[in-house]
Amino acid sequence: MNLAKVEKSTWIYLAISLLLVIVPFIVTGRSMQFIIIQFFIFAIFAMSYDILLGYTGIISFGHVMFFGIGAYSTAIVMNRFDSTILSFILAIIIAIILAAIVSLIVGMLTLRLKSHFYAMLTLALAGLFLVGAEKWRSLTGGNDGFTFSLPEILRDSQSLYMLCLLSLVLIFFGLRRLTKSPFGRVLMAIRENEKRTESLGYKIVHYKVIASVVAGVVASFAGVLYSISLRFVNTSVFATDMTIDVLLMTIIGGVGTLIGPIIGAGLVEFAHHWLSSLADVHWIFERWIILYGIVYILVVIFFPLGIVGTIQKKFFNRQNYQKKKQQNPRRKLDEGRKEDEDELYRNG
Amino acid sequence: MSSLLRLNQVEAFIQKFHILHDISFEVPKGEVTVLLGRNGAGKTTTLRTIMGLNKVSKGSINFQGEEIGNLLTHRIANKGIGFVPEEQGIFGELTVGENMRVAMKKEDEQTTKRMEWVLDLFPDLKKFWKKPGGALSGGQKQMLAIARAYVNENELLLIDEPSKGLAPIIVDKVTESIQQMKEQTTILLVEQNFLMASKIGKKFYIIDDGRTVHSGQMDELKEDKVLMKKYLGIS
Amino acid sequence: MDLISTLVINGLATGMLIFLLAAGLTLIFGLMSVLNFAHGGLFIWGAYTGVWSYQLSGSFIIGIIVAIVTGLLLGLITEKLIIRPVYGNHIQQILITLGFMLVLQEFIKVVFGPNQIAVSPPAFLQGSFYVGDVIFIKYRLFIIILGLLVYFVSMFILKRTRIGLIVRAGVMNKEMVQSLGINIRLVFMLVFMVGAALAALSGMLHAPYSGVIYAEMGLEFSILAFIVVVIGGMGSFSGSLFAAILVGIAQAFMAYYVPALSLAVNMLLMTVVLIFRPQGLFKAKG
Amino acid sequence: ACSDSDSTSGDSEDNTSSSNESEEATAETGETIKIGVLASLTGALESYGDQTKKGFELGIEYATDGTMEVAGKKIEYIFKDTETDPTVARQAAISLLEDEEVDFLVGSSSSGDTLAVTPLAEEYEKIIVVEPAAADSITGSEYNDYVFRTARNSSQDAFAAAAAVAGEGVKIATLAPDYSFGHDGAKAFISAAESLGAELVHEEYADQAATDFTANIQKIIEKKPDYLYVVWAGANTPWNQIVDMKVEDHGIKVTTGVADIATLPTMTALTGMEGFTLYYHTLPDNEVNDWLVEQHKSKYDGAVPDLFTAGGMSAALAIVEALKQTDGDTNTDTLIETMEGMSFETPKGTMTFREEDHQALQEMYSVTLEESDEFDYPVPVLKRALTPEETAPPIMNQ
Amino acid sequence: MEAILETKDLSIAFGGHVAVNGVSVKITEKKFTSIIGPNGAGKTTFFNLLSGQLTPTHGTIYFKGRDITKLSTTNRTRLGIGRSFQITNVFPNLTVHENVRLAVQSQANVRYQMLAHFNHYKQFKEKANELLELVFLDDKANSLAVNLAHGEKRKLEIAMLLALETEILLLDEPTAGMSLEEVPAIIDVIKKIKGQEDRTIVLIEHKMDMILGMSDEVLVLFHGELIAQGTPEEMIENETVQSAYLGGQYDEQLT
Ligand SMILES: Nc1ncnc2c1ncn2[C@@H]1O[C@H](COP(=O)(O)OP(=O)(O)OP(=O)(O)O)[C@@H](O)[C@H]1O
Ligand SMILES: Nc1ncnc2c1ncn2[C@@H]1O[C@H](COP(=O)(O)OP(=O)(O)OP(=O)(O)O)[C@@H](O)[C@H]1O
Ligand SMILES: [Mg+2]
Ligand SMILES: [Mg+2]
Repeated sequence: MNLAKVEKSTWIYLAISLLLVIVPFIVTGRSMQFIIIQFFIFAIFAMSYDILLGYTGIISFGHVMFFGIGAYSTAIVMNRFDSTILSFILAIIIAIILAAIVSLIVGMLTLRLKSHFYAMLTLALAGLFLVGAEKWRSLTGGNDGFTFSLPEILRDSQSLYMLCLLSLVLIFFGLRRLTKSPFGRVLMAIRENEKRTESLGYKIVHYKVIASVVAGVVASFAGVLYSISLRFVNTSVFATDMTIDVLLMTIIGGVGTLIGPIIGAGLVEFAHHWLSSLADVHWIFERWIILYGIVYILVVIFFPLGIVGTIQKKFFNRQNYQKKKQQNPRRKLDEGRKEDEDELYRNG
Repeated sequence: MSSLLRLNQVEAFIQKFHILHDISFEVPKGEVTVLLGRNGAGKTTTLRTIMGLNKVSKGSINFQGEEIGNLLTHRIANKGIGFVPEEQGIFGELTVGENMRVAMKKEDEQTTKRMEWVLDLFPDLKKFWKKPGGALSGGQKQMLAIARAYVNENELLLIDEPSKGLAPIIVDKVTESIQQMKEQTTILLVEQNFLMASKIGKKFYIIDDGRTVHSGQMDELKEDKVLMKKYLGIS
Repeated sequence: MDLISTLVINGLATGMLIFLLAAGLTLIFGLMSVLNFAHGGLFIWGAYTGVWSYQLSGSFIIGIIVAIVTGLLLGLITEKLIIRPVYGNHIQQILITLGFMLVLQEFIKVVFGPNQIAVSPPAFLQGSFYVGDVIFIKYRLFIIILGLLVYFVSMFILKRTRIGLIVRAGVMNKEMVQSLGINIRLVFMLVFMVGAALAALSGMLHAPYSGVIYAEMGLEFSILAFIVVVIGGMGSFSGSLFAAILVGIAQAFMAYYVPALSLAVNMLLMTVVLIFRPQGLFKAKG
Repeated sequence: ACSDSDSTSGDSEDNTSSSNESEEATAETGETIKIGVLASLTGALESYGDQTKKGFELGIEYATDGTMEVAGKKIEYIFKDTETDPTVARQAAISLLEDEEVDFLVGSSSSGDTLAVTPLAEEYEKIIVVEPAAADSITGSEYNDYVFRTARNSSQDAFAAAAAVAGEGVKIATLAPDYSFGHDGAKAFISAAESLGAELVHEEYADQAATDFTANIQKIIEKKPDYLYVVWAGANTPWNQIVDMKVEDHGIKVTTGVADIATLPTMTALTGMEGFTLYYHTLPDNEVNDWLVEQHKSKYDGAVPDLFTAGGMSAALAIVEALKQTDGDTNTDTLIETMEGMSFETPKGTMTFREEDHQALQEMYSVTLEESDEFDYPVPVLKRALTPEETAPPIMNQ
Repeated sequence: MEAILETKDLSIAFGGHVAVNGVSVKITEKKFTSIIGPNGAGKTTFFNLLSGQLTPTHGTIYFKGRDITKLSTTNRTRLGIGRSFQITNVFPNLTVHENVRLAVQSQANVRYQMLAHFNHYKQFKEKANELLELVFLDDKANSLAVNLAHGEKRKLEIAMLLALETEILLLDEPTAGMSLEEVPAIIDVIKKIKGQEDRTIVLIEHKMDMILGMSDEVLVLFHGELIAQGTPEEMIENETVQSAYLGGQYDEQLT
């Protein structure tokens, strides 16, 4: 690989990753580490959602089913087998294979539907998984759930931190490459205009199914990490609330940006923690959920594109503006006017 | 003849961009007045501004002696101004009939009569009465858009490029219908089809870069090759 | 036979309750294409304010009126503050209405306290009677009647007046509708308010039916309402009625014959409907 | 107002003074015992969390005679909100164990939250006193040595119910929500009732979110049992419909557990019913309860303590009693040894932690729901106190 | 001459309405065929049938003698049938360059490559730039497609179509709504392609001067039926065409 060709942003992301490696040596409190670990896990989950929502334009209300599959696979395997690294690897493999199979079937069954309907259908399917987990009590322990043990190394907060960070970084770069690959570009085209993509000679259902399998597998992996971070699982891993949370993280961060969902996950995790810990400052913080709700409302009104989306748009505009100034020799209308016009179209 | 509509030094913005700089013209009652100008000159924006779909930032728009410059769109429409927009504005999921029903302000005898007249003019619409507007062919949509404006009793009609995408024979029909229509209603027309415009228009204004730069009688313009080249790109 | 009649009647009542909630959603989601997740919030506010005034005044009718007024007012506020900036953008609608849902739900606890509140039907609707071996619960009959009333009134307004068309047209092209001389903002606001009032009304009616109200019930029921609207075909009132009754009766029968599946029956119904008839039962192919 | 994570020994007026005293005492020994309490202070189970919190505070006050000290050590307690979310519960528990270095955990309002936390007790080798989560598995299949439970478990409820109604040849049916809580409860009831000679004619499980129970009730009516035992928790109650379906007219007696005060109004229709409860403020006649009722009333605008107020208090009493016996020693092994088999006085009478599974055995009360002059809803009236032995659940952690 | 595309008794009905009715035509390879007909005659629908957007109620379509009636849009595009749309139909929030690049990528058969960066394929970039130059859009390469003026979007459509390098180009009113001064540019582009003599072009237009100037053959659709077929000159003289389509206008238009 030619180093000079690597994008500048890659270096920035790598530098941030390195910083994050140092964090657990500074923040040694395990409870803070736990919050950061949750942030990593939900960042992975949110990125997987972004592949669907942001890059392919699919709204799913049932994404949590893959997360749950990952969580339960791990918990059940670790509960039934010895708590060794080997069974952990087995758990991951099972989680991924199951998620891939389920997302493939779900995708092939449902991705031909129009957006609303697809969303509702996935909601229903995730609901069925939830019911399944509640009813199949011999396997899942019902809604109370069950605990399980882990090999020593995974119980250690620092090594768990590193594992989650490493997963996050690898998955981030992996997905980023995916979105910038020719395949990823077609996904974006599908998001923009399905029919047109089809008439360019792409089979959109294939793309959607592949995208949903990728998203499903990544979500399942997030579920694996989630259950080992809790060493416990119950039916809440299939709850619609979880989909809603991850949806909000993605939107707040900015859909279709990949880094946005990570930031969104961080914000939601920390805001949640922070707001609920302010309870003795003022009674309103006891009802922190109200503030939480207000934050969502304000984000939509003031940052409709999400945080990263808004920043990118500003940046993109400026960049383009400068480019315009240099080029464009044949121009019929007078300069100033045209400038306005371009600007104006972009905002329109 | 008194003028029904008078624009005086109208300026308008779209978001923060100055699109109309100085538009001034008069539409005399009972005539067809034509706005001409090249692509992007501001013709559509002018019509939209009259309709209240764009804000007037300066200047005045006077309709029947009354300032309508900053009224809300539906108020303006209810003063008796009909509008056929450039992009047709068909309600795709409503049937042709429902499109017409949304447009009809009253259901009295007059309106029924007018409806019959319109359907005679465009029999295709009658044929596809129950078809969703979105499933119409390009030209049929254009007819529907015109029909919706014809069905109400209006003082003034603003029509933006009615001939776009129409078969020559339909263009004839539309031309003829406008000629019939102008007996009762004043018309302000934007048209790229010069042939059609010159047939029905009496007075014209040329808009360039958001300014009314020239005006005159349509008959004279036909002869004035220089002017046509300069503002309309026709040689 | 008696068993079946009992199941059908009770399923019907459940269905009507779902319909009342779905009716508001059909207006808002089906006609205006607004994904309003705060619908459940309007539902609980209707229930709480209605029950509060019902218990204070002792009059059930006053309770219903207060619920409706609450619905109208909240609808007004919701439309102006929350929905207006996001017409036409589903993703933003989801986020903003979910946020508002959280606010509405949590605010209930601030105003009315966190405990559940027990509600019983007014005296004249209490109890049940037998006709042959079939049991009729008075309050349920009342709900069935009220549901039908709402259905016919709404159908009349939508079919006999232009309003339904105008709303749908307004969603497709707001400017054009305005250019036709219609104050679409006002129309949208009114429709939204009516939808909200229906939600609030159904909350109030639901209270004596389930015997108790609690802040979290909003979201649960609004998901059910969404399902019903989808099964019926978005924007179709008759579709919603049919789907709601279908779900109600299916639940009753499932609870009797295959209890394990009764929780899943609405999901299963929707899955089947969407796979075989994606546009919903009562809608022509779009 | 209640607030989470307030590190309290001076949360309210009257123990501010006591904590001032204790500060001096602390200065002498220089040691504090910290207790972390996990409860649902917001979210769906918020009212339970609130009860636990109030009860716990009063419990410490009572056990230390207002000194907030035991064996010369100051007691400090910290509440954390679990939001009824296992992730948050675990995070809160870690923060209590790590950042606050608590000596005990208490909690939590939901069984799921509790199960997410009990492994941490084992890992950090700290005792967790489970209150008020009721799932059998906490002291059963998911048991570890650090778990002690002052709350009753589902089986105890069932045994109490069985003791109240079952007998030779009595036909019974059950109606329960279709999830772990319901299944645990129904199963335990059935085995307890059968051991008393009753005959099970039907087991019915209804969707936990159901609002229409007519089909379920219809089925039960058809099976003609003598008693219908209903296990129910959650806001959607079947009571009205049971009455509307005229179950009693078919000669079926309904029985159930009476839960917290907020649910009593929903049971108006069941007035006259025989059932059981684990606490109602008028029921247990003992010194501790008298104190609790009086203090609670004076502190909270005349409101009486509820189900889990007594529970929260019991948890506090258990901890203080253990500390008294170890003379303030917080060594976990010593504590476990002490607490196994330990008896302590609570508002619900004498409780004893069973050695095998650390489940506290406790009195339960067989009651009748009767109209009251004071309230517009029925209240439980004591028929008979069931001894701890009578309601002792099977040991399930082997 | 070879018929590259042939339809036999092609029909489609929407509900009761037959939009295309028993049309049998042969479209000759490397020639320029125009389709005219009144509004609603079924021209666009006919295109939709050829390109696979719609499936006929009956009848067959042959491409180079092979029956393609049941093939999907995608597969037909891959075989070599490309089309532009009457309503502008591009990817609004992607850049102009990206719009074209996607078409180039499809043509080059790079579809499921997930691991390489798209910039890795330099040739696509260059090809896209060439095409943009061809349609005079090179200076807009980095604007988002939404921001283009109407006429520019039409040009972009054509560039995307060309990128597919299909043997057949189906053009549906490429100049509709374009101002008088922009039309010649589009005509130039089409003429240029025609000049290369390696494509079969089928054009729907209402502008008679365009039809007359470029067509080798003209098909006339009326009420879904093919009522006439011949050279442009023959068609202009055809009485049915005059009365059903041109009306009185055509002679004026020609002057
Ligand atoms: N929504 C919009 N956003 C940004 N700019 C716009 C918008 N609408 C119009 N413009 C700009 O305003 C100017 C005037 O446009 P207008 O549509 O009025 O022109 P026109 O004379 O009707 O042209 P045409 O003949 O193409 O219809 C154009 O330069 C166009 O770029
Ligand atoms: N999806 C559809 N559903 C129902 N009817 C349709 C559909 N598409 C087209 N039609 C009908 O088929 C007929 C032919 O339409 P088409 O669009 O092919 O006409 P056209 O010849 O392209 O006309 P124009 O020149 O106006 O574009 C019209 O009457 C139209 O209403
Ligand atoms: Mg225009
Ligand atoms: Mg067409």
